[in-house]
Amino acid sequence: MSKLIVSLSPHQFGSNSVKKLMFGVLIALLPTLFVSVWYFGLGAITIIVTSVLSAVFFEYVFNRFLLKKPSTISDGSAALTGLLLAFNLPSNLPVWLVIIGAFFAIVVAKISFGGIGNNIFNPALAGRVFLLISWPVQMTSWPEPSPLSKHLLGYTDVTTGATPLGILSEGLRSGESATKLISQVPDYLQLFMGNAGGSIGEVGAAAILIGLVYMLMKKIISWHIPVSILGTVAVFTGILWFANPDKFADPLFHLLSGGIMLGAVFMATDYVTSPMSKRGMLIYGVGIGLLTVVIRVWGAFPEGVSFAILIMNAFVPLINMYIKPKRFGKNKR
Amino acid sequence: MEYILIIISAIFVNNVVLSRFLGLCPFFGVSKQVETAAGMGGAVVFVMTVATIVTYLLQKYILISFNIEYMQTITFILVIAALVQLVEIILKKVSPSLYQALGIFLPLITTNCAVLGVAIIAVQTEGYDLIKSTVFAIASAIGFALSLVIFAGLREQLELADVPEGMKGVPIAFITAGLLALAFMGFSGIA
Amino acid sequence: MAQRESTFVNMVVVLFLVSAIAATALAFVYQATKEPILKSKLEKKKRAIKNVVNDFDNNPIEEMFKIPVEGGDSVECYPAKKDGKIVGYAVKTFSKKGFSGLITVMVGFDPDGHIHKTAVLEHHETPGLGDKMQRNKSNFSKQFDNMDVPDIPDKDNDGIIIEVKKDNGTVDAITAATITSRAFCDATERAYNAFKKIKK
Amino acid sequence: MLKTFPKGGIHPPENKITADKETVTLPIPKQVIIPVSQHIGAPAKVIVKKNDKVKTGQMIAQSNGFVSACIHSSVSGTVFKVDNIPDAGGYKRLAVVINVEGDEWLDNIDRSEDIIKEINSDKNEILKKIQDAGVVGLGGATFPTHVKLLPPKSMKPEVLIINGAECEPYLTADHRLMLEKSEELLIGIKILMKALSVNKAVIGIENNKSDAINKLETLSENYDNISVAALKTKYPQGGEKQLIKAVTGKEVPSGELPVKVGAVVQNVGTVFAVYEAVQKNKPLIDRIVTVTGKYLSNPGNFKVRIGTSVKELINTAGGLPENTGKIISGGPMMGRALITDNTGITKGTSGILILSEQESKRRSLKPCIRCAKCVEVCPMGLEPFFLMALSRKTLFEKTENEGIFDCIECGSCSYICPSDRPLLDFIRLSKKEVALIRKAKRIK
Amino acid sequence: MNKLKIFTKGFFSENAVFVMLLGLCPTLGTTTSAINGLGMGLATTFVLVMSNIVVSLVKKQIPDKVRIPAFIVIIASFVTIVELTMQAYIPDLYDVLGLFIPLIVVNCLILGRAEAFASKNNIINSVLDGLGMGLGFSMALTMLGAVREILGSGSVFNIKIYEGDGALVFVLAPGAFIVLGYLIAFVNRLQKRKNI
Amino acid sequence: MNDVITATIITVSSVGLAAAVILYWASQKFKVFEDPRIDDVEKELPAANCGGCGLPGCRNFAEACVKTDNLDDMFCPVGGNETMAKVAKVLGREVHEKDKQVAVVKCNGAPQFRKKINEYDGVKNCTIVANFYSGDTACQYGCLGFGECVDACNFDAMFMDPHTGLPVVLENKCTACGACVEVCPKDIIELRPTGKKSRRIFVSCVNQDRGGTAKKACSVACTGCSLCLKECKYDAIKIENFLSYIDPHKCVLCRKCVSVCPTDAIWEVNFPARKLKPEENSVKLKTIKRG
Repeated sequence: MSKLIVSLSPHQFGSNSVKKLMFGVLIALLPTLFVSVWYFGLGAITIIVTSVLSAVFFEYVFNRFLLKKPSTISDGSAALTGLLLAFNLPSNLPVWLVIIGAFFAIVVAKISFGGIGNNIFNPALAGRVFLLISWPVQMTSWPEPSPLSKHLLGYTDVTTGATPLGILSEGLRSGESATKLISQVPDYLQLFMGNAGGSIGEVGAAAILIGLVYMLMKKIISWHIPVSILGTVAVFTGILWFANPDKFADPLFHLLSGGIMLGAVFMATDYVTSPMSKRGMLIYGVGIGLLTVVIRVWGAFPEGVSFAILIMNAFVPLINMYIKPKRFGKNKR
Repeated sequence: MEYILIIISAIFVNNVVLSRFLGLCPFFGVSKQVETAAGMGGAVVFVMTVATIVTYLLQKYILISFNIEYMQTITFILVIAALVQLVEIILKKVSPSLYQALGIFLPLITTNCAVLGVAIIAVQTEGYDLIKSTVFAIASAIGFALSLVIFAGLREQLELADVPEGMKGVPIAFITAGLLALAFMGFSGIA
Repeated sequence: MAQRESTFVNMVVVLFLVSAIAATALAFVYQATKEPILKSKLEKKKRAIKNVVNDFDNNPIEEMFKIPVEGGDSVECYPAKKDGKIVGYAVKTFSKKGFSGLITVMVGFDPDGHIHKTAVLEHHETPGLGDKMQRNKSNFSKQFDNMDVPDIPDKDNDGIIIEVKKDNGTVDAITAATITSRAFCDATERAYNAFKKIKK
Repeated sequence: MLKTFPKGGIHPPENKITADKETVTLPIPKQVIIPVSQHIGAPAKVIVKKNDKVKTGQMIAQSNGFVSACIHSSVSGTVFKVDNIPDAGGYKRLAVVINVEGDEWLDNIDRSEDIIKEINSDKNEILKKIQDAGVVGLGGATFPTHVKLLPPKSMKPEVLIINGAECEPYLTADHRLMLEKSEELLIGIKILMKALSVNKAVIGIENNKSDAINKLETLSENYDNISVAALKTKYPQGGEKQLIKAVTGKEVPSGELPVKVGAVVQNVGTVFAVYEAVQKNKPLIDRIVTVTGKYLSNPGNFKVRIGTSVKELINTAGGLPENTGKIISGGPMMGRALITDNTGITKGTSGILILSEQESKRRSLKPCIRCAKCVEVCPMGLEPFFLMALSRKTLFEKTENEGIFDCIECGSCSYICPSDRPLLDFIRLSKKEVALIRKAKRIK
Repeated sequence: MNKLKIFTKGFFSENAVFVMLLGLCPTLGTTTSAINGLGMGLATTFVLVMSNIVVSLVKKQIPDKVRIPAFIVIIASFVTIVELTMQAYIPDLYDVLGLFIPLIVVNCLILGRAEAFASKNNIINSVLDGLGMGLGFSMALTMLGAVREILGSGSVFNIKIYEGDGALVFVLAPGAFIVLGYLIAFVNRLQKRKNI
Repeated sequence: MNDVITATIITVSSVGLAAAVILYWASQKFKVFEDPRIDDVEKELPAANCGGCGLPGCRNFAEACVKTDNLDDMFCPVGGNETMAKVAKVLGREVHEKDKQVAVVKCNGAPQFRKKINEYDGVKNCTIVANFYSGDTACQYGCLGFGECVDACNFDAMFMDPHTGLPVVLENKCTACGACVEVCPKDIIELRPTGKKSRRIFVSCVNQDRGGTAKKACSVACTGCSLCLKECKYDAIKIENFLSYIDPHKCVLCRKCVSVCPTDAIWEVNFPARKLKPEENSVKLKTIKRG
């Protein structure tokens, strides 16, 4: 027998690991990946591959050579950030913009704060919003979706159209009625399946919901954040719609179009940038829902999920500070 | 409705700190702890409101009637400086604990460009009337306090994070502020 | 010399003196710069006019007149003359259809109804998108140079001539900023309608 | 519906490999080392000296103060020395070393196997007997039992809860005791009820020990006011506060004694010791210890005299395996790693667990990803990640408000952490530092 | 402290922007391009030097309780002078810098120097201090402006460097914060090197 | 003078006047007394806020200095006598000169002298480890080697020697603030007077075990053999619990004890090198160099 090992209790550990969690999310993203490749073809593939590779590359280079820390790429978090960033981009974005976006996401929003676990804002969304503000033209021209066979080889030269939310927002501004505008966009079944213009990964509510179910089953995330976000959006837009269906779109349209599904299920639930307590998660979710609707309905941008999540990210420390889990043996004041 | 627009615009869309670049010194100086930040925010709300009302009256009834608007800067700042010092003296007596907490930053409210900036914007750039100016001042100050408190929360969390050596302290605070401003750009176009 | 004590008299006297001296000094500076400031302000306005019409030698600002337009508003019109002869009109027009807030545009007309040039005076459009209507940021506004408005057919017969292609007009909209492009057209149209009134 | 505490908890693999092994009595060793501090509180005062002859059950150290317990010789023989001997942690502490000669017991101890049902002693006698027998909490906390039976006057106990949860993986000592000494346990409970003047007792048992539940449920029908509560298998079900919450639904307020909500908790081992002390006059000189581990050739439950060396016990269980990494006194979640096997079994040793080298090595720490799993599993509603972060940045004062003293050190947070962070280590550090700060403040 | 050091410290060891974090509002607000940054910097320098002179002249005459109001009046006078002069002779720059010209008054840098240096030192030192600090400030502003201009609109001092659009964010508020953050980190790094 | 100038002067002056009057009134009405000397004292302090004086910060120390009647108990270890003299001058009081002190590490148990008997696997923090067990060697008194003292030092005056695994104090940087002494859970670090010409002699061990046990645990431990006690003619050495202690105030630095110590547990610092026989172990050489 060699020297005995001593350490403080506990002496037994669970089989959880960061790697497992991250790859769990990656698996949950597979249906969405499939839908996006189906509708956006080569463009989607190009963007996704570029984004994931450059995210992993930046993570590796900056961690190793600038921070002199052990590389963390094996835990899959950089790949996940890259994939999520790609899902938030239009499929005809020039490659160099994708690389810049990945750089901003990984280096500015993540590594500058100390790498995984220390960042305050969701890196993928920070990258996306950075691109959106910096190159609004490229970021707001959306290719028309069509089944895979049609434009397998199309990338930047595909025909572009508008997102359902874009059509709505623009139309409302020029004084048209919401009901009429909604009739111009693909019907709800099409939206649900993903046959609509938009970012690579945000179309196809069905695929995202499959991912959600998978993550809930694997206990990777809890229901609190997605449900509170989607619920708030439904209720808030429902009230507006009820008040004036001519000026506001119905809740189902809001839920199925734009990035709300992707945001609620995959972006807002990012561990690092969401609150720690269940009650905090609910507040966070409600906040995201409210802000999303406010920006969509009254703001300049047709879509507000990214901004809403980033803004609520900033509130997370305050939520954590004041919304604590209920302590055992402590009465509620 | 107009007031609501002014309020939303001042708090979110044209947030004094994140969009207009006013009041940055206290924004970075007094944002290490949420509680102090909240105290500072409260002080600014008070000072900014009173300062805007006083300078509005000054502009309307003295400067304009004597046709000497060019003296705006000097009279405004004089009034604000006196006002802040007054608050300081009173606070020292009435609430020593708050005085301690705000420390040297109370005199710095004088040099908080947000106070002067908001006063000038209210009476000159936007040309609001008295009530609108007051609403605008309160909303702007709330916007300031809000961003200050959020930022303090972020910095308290960053204290516990493993920020790389070179980025520690001020640099990361700036980057956080930048990302916060990026997020707040989502509000653009609301008002 | 020791620091003065903070007695009542000292405080009041010093602050009073400082203020008084500062005020006096400033008053003189103000006197001295008053004229140049007025002049430079005038120059600026003139320059804006100069940008959109042919060369002139009068002072259009003094000859400015207002033309009522639909909706109870009015636009300012600056006649530009050379040797007493009208060489063009600069119309300061606006549109409320912009993305965020009012857009003010100066539109210059040649006497025959051609648009000479346009210049954006004020706007709050989204940077990178809407602000491309500015001359130095994209070619959008150059479409309007020498535009022969009377000759443009009203394709959809809605009474509006200057329209983006999406609305059956002739103007190429700024990429991803149709609303701003529409607003710009709206402002130009308003100016043209006002101009038509002068011609009558 | 099985009873349990509502928030937190984990499900570590149970690994109860010795659950079916009947208790075996270990032969008397050649030498025993009996430390005088085997309990929480003041060390006992030694009353024997070198070369004194002692008999089994004879008191060798007297309780010294209110919170303290007597120590008895577990063997008969000669006192070899009274000296500072390294304890399980390597620090030298006073202990009595006795060389064994024969097995001569004190006369008044009833060594028969007969079960005595009649309780003849009155309340004060019971307490006296328990105190004299040196009974302490055998669940691991080793708090002197007689002190626990004398709650502050302002609080009235209403219910006695018997802790048979044994939520630690591997350990089966309590399980075996409940099966093999069921009748004695119930009598012991009656004694304790009399001592506390309560008329309700509940035995809480995790439902992975259904045989024990069944047996005790059947037997308890013969006893008034004693019932059995089946509990959900969830760690740390056996934590005092968690058990009270599960059984009575009441939460012990932070920083208060359990009796504040009218509950007194005793471990089944303690109850059996109380039975022996009161009915048989037998002091606490032996206990059941589970010796277990995946690589041990003959794991089992052993009845061991206090002071027997761990080495001897392991040898009986098949000897130390080649790949041993850790010897743990207690269970894998809250037990203590020993620095040597050359140390004695004490009153608080509920098990000896041998882990292989591979099982013992901790995985290297990775950054916290704020997944909040630790918050989810903390049975006390704390935020372990936050406590660790504060502790790491030496902001100890702040941890006090975050409830650092509520931590029961169950280790659930460290267990669950996907980033393998030593959360509990840092919480312990902070606890220690905060205690120092508090002390310094009191001095000022 | 020798005169050279008083002058040079404003550039590096006590640079207002990078080290002392003073005068951040104009630093971020006016540096959308290098030329704007330079203009603002020079305007500030003028006010700083002039007010330093006056403050060091009258420092003894001013009772403590009204020190700050008095200093501010002095500073404000010079700011108004700058404001009026700019309006008269360089109206274009005045329009760009806009609100930030009157706000020079509340630039912590100026009051800070008046309080911390000029009120304790003689005129020559105060001038040197003001000049050094002001030029250091201008340097920082120009640098920041240049970086933002390059990244944001692809040019520097209005000279095009690369074709196409820059990252617009750098012309806007968020970019200002981010660029300054990295610049400070960079300066910190340089200083650390020097110390070792 | 025209109207504008008159108006300007009148307006601004009256605003100034009003401000002055109001401020004066307020400052009288809401006066708070605070001893101005606190500020003066604070200015003299080093502003390190190290807490070495036992108070939470320099401001508090200044307050305490102003309040107390006797400055003898007040000492700023960072600024030293010089600072205290200045403080005394500000307050118009006398101050008692204190010996300058330096921290010394009283453990010599490098790995080659004491064998590891087990392996610790956990958070590398002395306090946690000491609270949990005695350490990974048989010496329960010795340095744990996780460097909490180094972390506690505000002045970069300590580092861990990678060869010995023991902390080393840099004499010229040490301010004797006592932070390391406080933080060491094994009480190994002591503040001792720097001594004449910075020369000092001390027992570099805290092992209180009986000779045999101590020697077994660590070959350079003090065994309490009392050879030094017998050698010392100045009554400077005491032995308690099998551990020798040299009283720095009585020691005359004759170095006799150093040479008689059989385990080399006594260190001499900053003495000129003496001619050492080659076979004598190298530790002593190192100690002389290290200081």
